[in-house]
Amino acid sequence: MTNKLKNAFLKTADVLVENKDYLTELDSAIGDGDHGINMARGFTKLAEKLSNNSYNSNSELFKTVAMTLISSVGGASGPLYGTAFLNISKVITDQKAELDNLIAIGEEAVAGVQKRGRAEAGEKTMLDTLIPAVDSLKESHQQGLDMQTALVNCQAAAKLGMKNTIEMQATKGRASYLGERSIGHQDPGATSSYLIIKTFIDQFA
Amino acid sequence: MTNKLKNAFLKTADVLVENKDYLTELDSAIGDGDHGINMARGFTKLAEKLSNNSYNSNSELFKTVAMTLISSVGGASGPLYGTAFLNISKVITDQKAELDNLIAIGEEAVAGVQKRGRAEAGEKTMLDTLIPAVDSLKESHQQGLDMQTALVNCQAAAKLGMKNTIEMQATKGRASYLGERSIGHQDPGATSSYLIIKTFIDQFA
Amino acid sequence: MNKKLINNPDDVVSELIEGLVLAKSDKLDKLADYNVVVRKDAPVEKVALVSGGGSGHEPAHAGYVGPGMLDAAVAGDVFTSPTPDAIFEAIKAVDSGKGVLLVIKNYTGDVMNFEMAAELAEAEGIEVEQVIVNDDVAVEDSLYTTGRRGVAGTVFVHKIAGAKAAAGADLKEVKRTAEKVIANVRSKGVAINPCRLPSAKESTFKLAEDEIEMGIGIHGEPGTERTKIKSVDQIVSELLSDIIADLPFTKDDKVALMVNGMGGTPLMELYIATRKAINFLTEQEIDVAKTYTGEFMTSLEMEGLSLTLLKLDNDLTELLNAETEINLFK
Amino acid sequence: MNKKLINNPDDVVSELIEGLVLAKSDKLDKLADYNVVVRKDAPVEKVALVSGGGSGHEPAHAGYVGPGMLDAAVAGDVFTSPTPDAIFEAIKAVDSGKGVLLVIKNYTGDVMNFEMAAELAEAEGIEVEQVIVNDDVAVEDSLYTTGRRGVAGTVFVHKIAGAKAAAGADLKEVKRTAEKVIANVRSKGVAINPCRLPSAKESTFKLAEDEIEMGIGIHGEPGTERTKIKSVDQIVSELLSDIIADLPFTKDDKVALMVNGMGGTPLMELYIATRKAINFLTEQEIDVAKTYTGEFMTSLEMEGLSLTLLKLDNDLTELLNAETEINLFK
Ligand SMILES: Nc1ncnc2c1ncn2[C@@H]1O[C@H](COP(=O)(O)OP(=O)(O)O)[C@@H](O)[C@H]1O
Ligand SMILES: Nc1ncnc2c1ncn2[C@@H]1O[C@H](COP(=O)(O)OP(=O)(O)O)[C@@H](O)[C@H]1O
Ligand SMILES: [Mg+2]
Ligand SMILES: [Mg+2]
Ligand SMILES: [Mg+2]
Ligand SMILES: [Mg+2]
Repeated sequence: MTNKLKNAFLKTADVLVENKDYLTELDSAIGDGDHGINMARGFTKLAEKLSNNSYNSNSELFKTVAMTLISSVGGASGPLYGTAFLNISKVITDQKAELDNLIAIGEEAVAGVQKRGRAEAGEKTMLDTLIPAVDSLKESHQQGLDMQTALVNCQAAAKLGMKNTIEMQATKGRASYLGERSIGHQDPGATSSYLIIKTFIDQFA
Repeated sequence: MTNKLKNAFLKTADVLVENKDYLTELDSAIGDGDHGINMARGFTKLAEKLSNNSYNSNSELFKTVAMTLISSVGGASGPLYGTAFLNISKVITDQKAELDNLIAIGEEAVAGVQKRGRAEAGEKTMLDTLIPAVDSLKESHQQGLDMQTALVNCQAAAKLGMKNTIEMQATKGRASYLGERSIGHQDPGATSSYLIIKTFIDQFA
Repeated sequence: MNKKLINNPDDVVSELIEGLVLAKSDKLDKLADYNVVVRKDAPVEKVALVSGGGSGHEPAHAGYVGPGMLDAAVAGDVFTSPTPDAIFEAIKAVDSGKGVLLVIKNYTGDVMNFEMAAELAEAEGIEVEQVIVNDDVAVEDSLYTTGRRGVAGTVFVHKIAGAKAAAGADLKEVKRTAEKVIANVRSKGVAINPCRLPSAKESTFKLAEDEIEMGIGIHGEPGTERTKIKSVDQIVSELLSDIIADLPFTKDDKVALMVNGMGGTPLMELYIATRKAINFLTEQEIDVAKTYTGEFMTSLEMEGLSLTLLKLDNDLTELLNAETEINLFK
Repeated sequence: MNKKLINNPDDVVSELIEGLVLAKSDKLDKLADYNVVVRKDAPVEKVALVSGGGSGHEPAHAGYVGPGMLDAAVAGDVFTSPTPDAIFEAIKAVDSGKGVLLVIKNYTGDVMNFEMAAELAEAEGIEVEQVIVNDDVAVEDSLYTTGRRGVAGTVFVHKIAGAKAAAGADLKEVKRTAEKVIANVRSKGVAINPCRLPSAKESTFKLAEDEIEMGIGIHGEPGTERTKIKSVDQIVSELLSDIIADLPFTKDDKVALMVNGMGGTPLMELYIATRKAINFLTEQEIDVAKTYTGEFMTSLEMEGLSLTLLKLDNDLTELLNAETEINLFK
């Protein structure tokens, strides 16, 4: 399992590098134009690190991911993703994932981002992808859906969350300096969060 | 006569201002792109000065022209034209101009430029307009031509001199920094000299 | 894609830091493996000042490391906050036991990364305080948002808090002094031509041949208003009006003025802007006690300028004029 | 037509001079009716140094007026030598009876205008000497031509001859010192983007998106070679090779290095160039005793840089390090 997760991170690195220009373009419109560069730099570092090492537990893997991203992404997204993965490393086990512990993991990730960034849903940030994704898992769980369907629904919810940032006015992060003029643009961090979620789910669903 | 000469200077000012961009363009190719600006600035100052004053003698007029150009043109062309006109002020009288005293005036002008700039014919400077112009007057005088014909010939000689600078390699002034690459471009100072001579002759011929 | 005098875009930060340290090898050191510049004689027996942020703002911040100003500067990637590990190394390198003040520009990324570094340092028993500079009046101030950006006014914090620390004040006093500067400093900028990140293909924004943007940030962040180009006198008057109204600065106030070039602006234009700024302030009967004209907080090769006013009292004046070895900001 | 932060193009010189003097009104004066900046305490009882030239090279030359460097600077129109009357006024304002040294960059216009001013001054009984700086190795040297251009090396002449004059040397000695600097200083520059005169519609030259020009002058004069853009390390190596070969500078020489921005070049790039320059010289076993990185002799908003080497002996080293109030060149 740890190995499968490691491969999912490697795949995510590829996806983020492929989307470097796209994320940078989104960030140019309402930020400082470096989000793609930051994510590509951090995940390239991460891929290097993971390729050269093996990990005995999921927790160890996620801790490495967290520390590597923290010390190489920089900007706002570095500490946020870093703290999210660090929080995950504290709760993830090596048992086969069930919907309920997937939800716990998602909640920890969101809690990490919120602790660090002090933002709420609706402020046009990565949280607007992450929170709907976790909410979707919870709903699937309540409705007793199977894992496969839950993941598909989760991916769709993340995508919708990302798209919804277009109409939001940013009140956190660099885009908030724009006030109303931030409306009409998709948030770069919400987009990278969607790409990460999508890639992981594609690997497992 | 002094008044007619004054008007010729006013007319020259118009011509140089009209040719500001052209002279600047020539200077951009082999110099620093300011010759038109320098000449326009100086002659605009001169026109102001002349318009507001009257002069009792040609000598007084030329002295004013010299001092005004010296203190407002700047660059290489300022001291050169200034010294030329200053030299003229020392020899010009108020008698009706004959070919022989026109030649004396031209020789003084050339001597002034040469004293200041230490250049010879063929170095791709204003001298390559001025020297052929004076030589032409001398030739006309030797051949016993009338004033009118002499002036027409002089204008043509000045123009040819100017054109001949295209094929010359500059060894004086800013264009000399280009070495061989100065070949193929018409010298800006030779061009302003032609414009001055042409305008004066047009007024009197 | 505008030309740059660089090598590999990925190496610009490490190479610029190397160049800076090589040029002053008798005064500065670079920490191995980190883009961190420290005083060669660190740690000095006094409260230490650490600042930093994304690169691309040269001479900020590494150019301000030296006696009388910073003890260390941490350089992130271009326009990207440095990471906590690098900041933590800087803190460890300069702490003499008297504590460390972090001077942070108010960007979410900077605040979070410095905060994480502070947590790491505190866990090792180092006393750390932080101040957050937010001088850009182009951004609306609100409790519910990220607040204002930190821009060129940061350099006044370096200078004045640096002087306070050099004078032997303790960490709380140095922090209080820094906060006093922050409370009294305001800036606003304009761009006439954009900048391009070394690793990006296009400039971060575009301006038409006759367009300028008022209220621009120092990372190519969009400003508040796009207009046709105007005379610099008009631009300076508008920027100063907004700055003055904000604090507000009033008649008989004594101020320090900074006319800051954004990286691509020739000094000729900065001097012309300085002329209008001083004349404008003098007309308002605001006393310009000291003027800084030059490049202090740039934005790569962006063309434009920012104006900063710092309201001075006797205390701040004395600290501003205190001795420093940083020729850039004497 | 690139944008500029100016008012009327005709006023740029008078306004920049005004701005500069307003910003340092305790130290500088402007002569009424002339774009001449003089030390406020002029004439000082010592040999006076006067320099100047066309404008557009800021901070040169007015930025170097002050104790330890120049006594007066005369600013001509943009890229145009000042006129003899203005230079003459400057000479009169600073002469204390001990004579005046004119520091002239080798351009026909400058040489002629300064020469006419010297004639006027001598006619009034003022002792005047002149030195002509010609440090640009991009131009071939020949007795039969105008010779080489004076570029950024001129600032070393201001500093060192200024220190000599401040130390009380007489006019002949100050002149000899200036000539020693001129004999030992060499420069070469590169442009990656051109500049435009404020009153012109087009830039003085054009470079394609991937083109640079080596050996460029400081007035947009064409250089020696147009090539595709290269890495800055490559560019710095080529410039230094030409400079070193010229004097020549050799193993174990001690030098001062100047990395000079042309006006539009961001400091980031100058620091990166500094790194390579120092490494290159160190490889050649040339000892870089002092490094100056910044904008010292610009060319409006031109993007590019020049490198200058000055070969030092003990005498020149001491004068270079002598006290000056000019923070720009400490
Ligand atoms: N306080 C915050 N909480 C959650 N996400 C945030 C916060 N601030 C910024 N972000 C996210 O970070 C993204 C920007 O990341 P990035 O461009 O890498 O950093 P920076 O803004 O420092 O340049 C934004 O698009 C947004 O999604
Ligand atoms: N030594 C010289 N003798 C005669 N004419 C000269 C000399 N040097 C330069 N010139 C003339 O001056 C012209 C350039 O004038 P201008 O552009 O106004 O001055 P600058 O070269 O200082 O910018 C040249 O085209 C040339 O004709
Ligand atoms: Mg960003
Ligand atoms: Mg010219
Ligand atoms: Mg950023
Ligand atoms: Mg000129």
